[in-house]
Amino acid sequence: MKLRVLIRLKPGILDVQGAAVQRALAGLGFADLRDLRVGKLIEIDVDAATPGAARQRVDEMCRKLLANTILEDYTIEAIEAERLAPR
Amino acid sequence: MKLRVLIRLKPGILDVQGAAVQRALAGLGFADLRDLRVGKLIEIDVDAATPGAARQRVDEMCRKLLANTILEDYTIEAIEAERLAPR
Amino acid sequence: MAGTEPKVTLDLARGLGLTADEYDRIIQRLGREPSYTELGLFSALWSEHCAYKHSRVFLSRLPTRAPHLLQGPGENAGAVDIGDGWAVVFKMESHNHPSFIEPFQGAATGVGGILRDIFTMGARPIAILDSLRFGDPADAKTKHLINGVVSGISWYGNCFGCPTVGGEIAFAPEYAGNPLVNVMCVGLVRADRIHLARAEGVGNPVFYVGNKTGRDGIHGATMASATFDDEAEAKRPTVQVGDPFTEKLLLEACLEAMATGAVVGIQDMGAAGLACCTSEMPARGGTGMEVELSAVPQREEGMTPYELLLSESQERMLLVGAKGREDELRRVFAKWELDAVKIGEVTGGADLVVRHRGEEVAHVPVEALTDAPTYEKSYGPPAWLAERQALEPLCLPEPDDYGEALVRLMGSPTIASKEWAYRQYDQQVGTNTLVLPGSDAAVLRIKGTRRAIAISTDGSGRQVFLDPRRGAAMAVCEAARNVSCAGGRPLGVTDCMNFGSPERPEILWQFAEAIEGIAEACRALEVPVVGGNVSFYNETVQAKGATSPWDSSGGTAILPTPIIGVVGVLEDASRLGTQWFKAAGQRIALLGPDGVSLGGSEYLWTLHDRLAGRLAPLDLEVERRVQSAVRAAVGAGLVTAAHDCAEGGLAVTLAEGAVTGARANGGVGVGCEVTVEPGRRLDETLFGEGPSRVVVTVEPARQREFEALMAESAIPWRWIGTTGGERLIVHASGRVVVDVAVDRIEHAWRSGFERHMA
Amino acid sequence: MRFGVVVFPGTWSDCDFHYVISEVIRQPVKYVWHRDRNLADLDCVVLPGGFSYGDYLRAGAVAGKSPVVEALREFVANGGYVLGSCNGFQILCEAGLLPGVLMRNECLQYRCQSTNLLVENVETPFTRGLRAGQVLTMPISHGEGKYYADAPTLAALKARQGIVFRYATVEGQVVKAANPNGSVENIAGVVNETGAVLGLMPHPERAAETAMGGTDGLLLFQSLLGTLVEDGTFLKR
Ligand SMILES: Nc1ncnc2c1ncn2[C@@H]1O[C@H](COP(=O)(O)OP(=O)(O)O)[C@@H](O)[C@H]1O
Ligand SMILES: [Mg+2]
Repeated sequence: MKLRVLIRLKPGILDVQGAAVQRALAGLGFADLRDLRVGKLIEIDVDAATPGAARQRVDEMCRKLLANTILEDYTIEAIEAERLAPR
Repeated sequence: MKLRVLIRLKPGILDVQGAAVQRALAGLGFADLRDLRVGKLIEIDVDAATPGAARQRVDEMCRKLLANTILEDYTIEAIEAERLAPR
Repeated sequence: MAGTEPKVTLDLARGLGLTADEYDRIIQRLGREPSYTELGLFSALWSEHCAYKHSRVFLSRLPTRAPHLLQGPGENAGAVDIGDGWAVVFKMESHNHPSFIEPFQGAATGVGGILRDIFTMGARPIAILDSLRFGDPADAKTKHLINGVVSGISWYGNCFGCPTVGGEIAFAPEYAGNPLVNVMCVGLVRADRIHLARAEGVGNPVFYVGNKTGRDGIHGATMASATFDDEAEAKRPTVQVGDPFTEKLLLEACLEAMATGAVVGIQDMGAAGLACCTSEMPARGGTGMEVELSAVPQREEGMTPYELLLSESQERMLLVGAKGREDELRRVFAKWELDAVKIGEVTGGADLVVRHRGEEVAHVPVEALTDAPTYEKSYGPPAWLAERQALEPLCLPEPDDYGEALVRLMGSPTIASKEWAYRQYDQQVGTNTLVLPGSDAAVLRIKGTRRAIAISTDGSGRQVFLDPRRGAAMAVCEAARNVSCAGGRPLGVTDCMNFGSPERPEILWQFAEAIEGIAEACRALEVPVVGGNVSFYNETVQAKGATSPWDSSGGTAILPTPIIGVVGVLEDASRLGTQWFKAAGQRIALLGPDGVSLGGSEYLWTLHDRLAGRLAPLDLEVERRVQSAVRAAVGAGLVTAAHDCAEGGLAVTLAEGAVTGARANGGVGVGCEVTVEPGRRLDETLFGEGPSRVVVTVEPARQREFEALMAESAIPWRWIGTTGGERLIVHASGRVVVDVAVDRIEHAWRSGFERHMA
Repeated sequence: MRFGVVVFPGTWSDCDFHYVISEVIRQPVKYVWHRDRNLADLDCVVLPGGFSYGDYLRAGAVAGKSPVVEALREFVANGGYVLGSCNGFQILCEAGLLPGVLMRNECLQYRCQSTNLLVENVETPFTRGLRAGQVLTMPISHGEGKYYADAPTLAALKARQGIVFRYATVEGQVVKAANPNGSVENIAGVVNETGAVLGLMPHPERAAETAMGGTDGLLLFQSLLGTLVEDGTFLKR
């Protein structure tokens, strides 16, 4: 079962990376850029009987390790058609 | 117009960080984890007349700066309902 | 705006950490009830963290005068003259609480904060040292903390571009729930170009420079003044995130702005942010200040005056410029792509007036804010101390095998190599580092002169626990001795006082005694204290019902831990001392007295699991003479190595001499063979710890000269053996008591800490 | 020989290079601001170490698009030399002036340590004074120094002798244990097709004085000067 975790900084936490990238893009002439934030993408393939069970496991992984919940929020999405890129 | 860029290492490139995270999760008892890869998530708000135009601008940003195509592949997705988290 | 603000009441004041008396005092000073914003100002500025309420009376005891002192306590950092027109600015600070909550960002922003303290003085930071204390590294949670803290320091220091050249890491269970992250920074500045944090010159513009303000760390200062408890989670402010890149720009921009001569005064926005700067700067300058908060660059929408004043967003400075030169300043900051916005003016009054969109939200005499109440609570020694001291270590069994005991000690995480940490730190950027981490003190050259500086940090919580006064004095002596072993003449001390809650009499007693010990040692060694930091409330409140073995109040304080940083100068950078044996066939001497003790020693902890006993005697006059003898010997090029005897006693000192040079010597250690004096039990002789002792090695050809110098120095000393071979061999009373391969010792030492982190 | 040391926001080895060039090898040198495009009065441009733009996106990515780096193409076409060390190497790769890319160290940690470099190509202006097979000692200090190039690029690089330095043991053995960051085939430094652009992760400027622990880094400068000094003082060893 393939899922995808999107990890973002909590609202209010300074996005050091995003601010720098935004400045850089503006410098490259992207005047139409309004906002940019950088987060993490984690793609996971987990053994589970049902989509619900898979999601629950991944949620556990997020709480235990993947997300730093002091700084970050996360959302979990199913990856349907797409395949995980082979290593 | 809000879009999201997902940046992943190309297939065939060793994802050292992903492997380390996978090991750590295995150590925490996640025996059901089959595969895990780490990538980047960039959420962008861009001024554009049409969704197509927005996507094209973001694609340009990716080629010019956001992704290094020697290493990375990227996909661009529209963010519909969701709002960009305020900085 | 005002409509949404909470009503000011005593309860609200209490919730912000003020006492009923303090609240009354505020009303008295103002002659009215404070507004919500004003209450916020008072709560931050009168917090322990900003106001040193419980410590101020004690700190005044520290000696702060010396002919070479350029700036003592009271500014962002202290400064001493090192000759040739140069000064060094230095200071140490703690970031213990934030590092426990978020180890990576907590430690990173700790580095950021101390760097700003240095460059606001006009000095370019040239060295960072980190002094860390954790619980058992074998514990998973602790390992996570160590990893986070070390990588946070590494990230911030490396990205900013200041080398981390030294520090220490020690472990004890008492730090498990409250690790210590103390960071020292040293900067270099022309002696006549030091900038101060003063708002002077009525009508001068006040600029805000650096990163935008968000809701980060509001009430960080009050948090640092609270004990960790179950509610810590709930009270957690938005965590501050470090931005070393912006800090680097801020450094370059500030130094460039200062070089124009248009900067009148400057202070970094640290704890309590804008509130602190806008009251302390005019207070120092004898002026007032008016600011308009809506001009402050903001990262978030709808920030209230209260939030804008108390935000602890990082990488920001408040700068008072010279009137008429605003554009010059703006140009410099624009070049470095930084916000520089005029938010107010220096005024002739003595009040801080804060407006928000034109409306006055605070109007307070600056002196009322900076003149917080001080307390002189009663204190006394804890009841359990006598019992701890009474244990006689010599009633414990001797080791069967002294060689094995030595190997175990060398592998104890506290003594073992910390290369795992410092190889993650850039140690050389700036190309000044003559002695890298791995010797008693780091040495950095001063380009353009023949001089160098030596820097070391030290502090033994165990020793201070057993005898706060002597233990703290010993910490000063050890840090200074490390500097002397490198050939440096100590010029100044900075201290970071990490203790439990000062509201408990026994903790306050530890603190008061430790201050007294530091003061005595500094006077004897003739080094002033140029500044420092007090971190109280380093405690973990345990689950209800559980009490620690030595405290009836239900809380566990850390070991009382003053960390001492010493900076010294070498007149000739080419004459410096390092701790490792250089070659075979050199004579080994032990300088200093015989007085050692197993009380509070690493040996007693590692082999017997005890923290007990009494410390060795400390004779400050002997300490002073030993240090000056070592400096003379290093300065004359008479010794090829000089190594301070610290944790683990004489045996560990020799073993370190044998193995720590492997990196510099091209991969091989140098063994030794020594004979120790009978007279004490062997474990005490080999592993007992005591002050004022140094091991040196001397080329046989220089032996006579060395002996003459020692005779002149009037210190106790003797030859104890010779370097060489691939083993470490100790004779006592006619038999061999230790005979271990250097390889084995080295392996234990290299892996003792690192194996836990793998 | 006239040197220029480029300063990006976040650069920190600029002063160290400046010091070595002016005080140790005693050549004229000036700082070049990242927005400058005019390099006409220079013979060699140095891209120093540091964290340009914080390296917050990818190391060297933003700096790789800067005006000064754009100007390097013409500068090189006109016969100029470029030395990129550490962040400078990352920038040259990101800008496409050198092949490949530098990824996060395999140990996932920053590394500051001494390394030994096997010299493989002595036909570049920077290594002309060296012997093939010589081993140099220079420190590294980086978090993203793992060199990567795909198989065709790597083959092409090898075919044209583009690999200049590899991490090795003191004896010159190219083995995994001597590789501090996981670089493919232990690659520590590469040159472009003409040999005029050298990128390496180690810091030659930190190995240019005995007091700093060694002078092997100086050899690169001495080689370079040798190619231009006309009075014959430069001799191949
Ligand atoms: N956290 C650290 N950061 C940098 N250097 C460190 C750190 N911990 C230890 N070191 C270095 O390792 C060496 C040995 O440390 P330590 O055993 O504490 O020495 P000492 O007892 O002489 O103070 C010193 O050079 C010290 O600077
Ligand atoms: Mg020491």
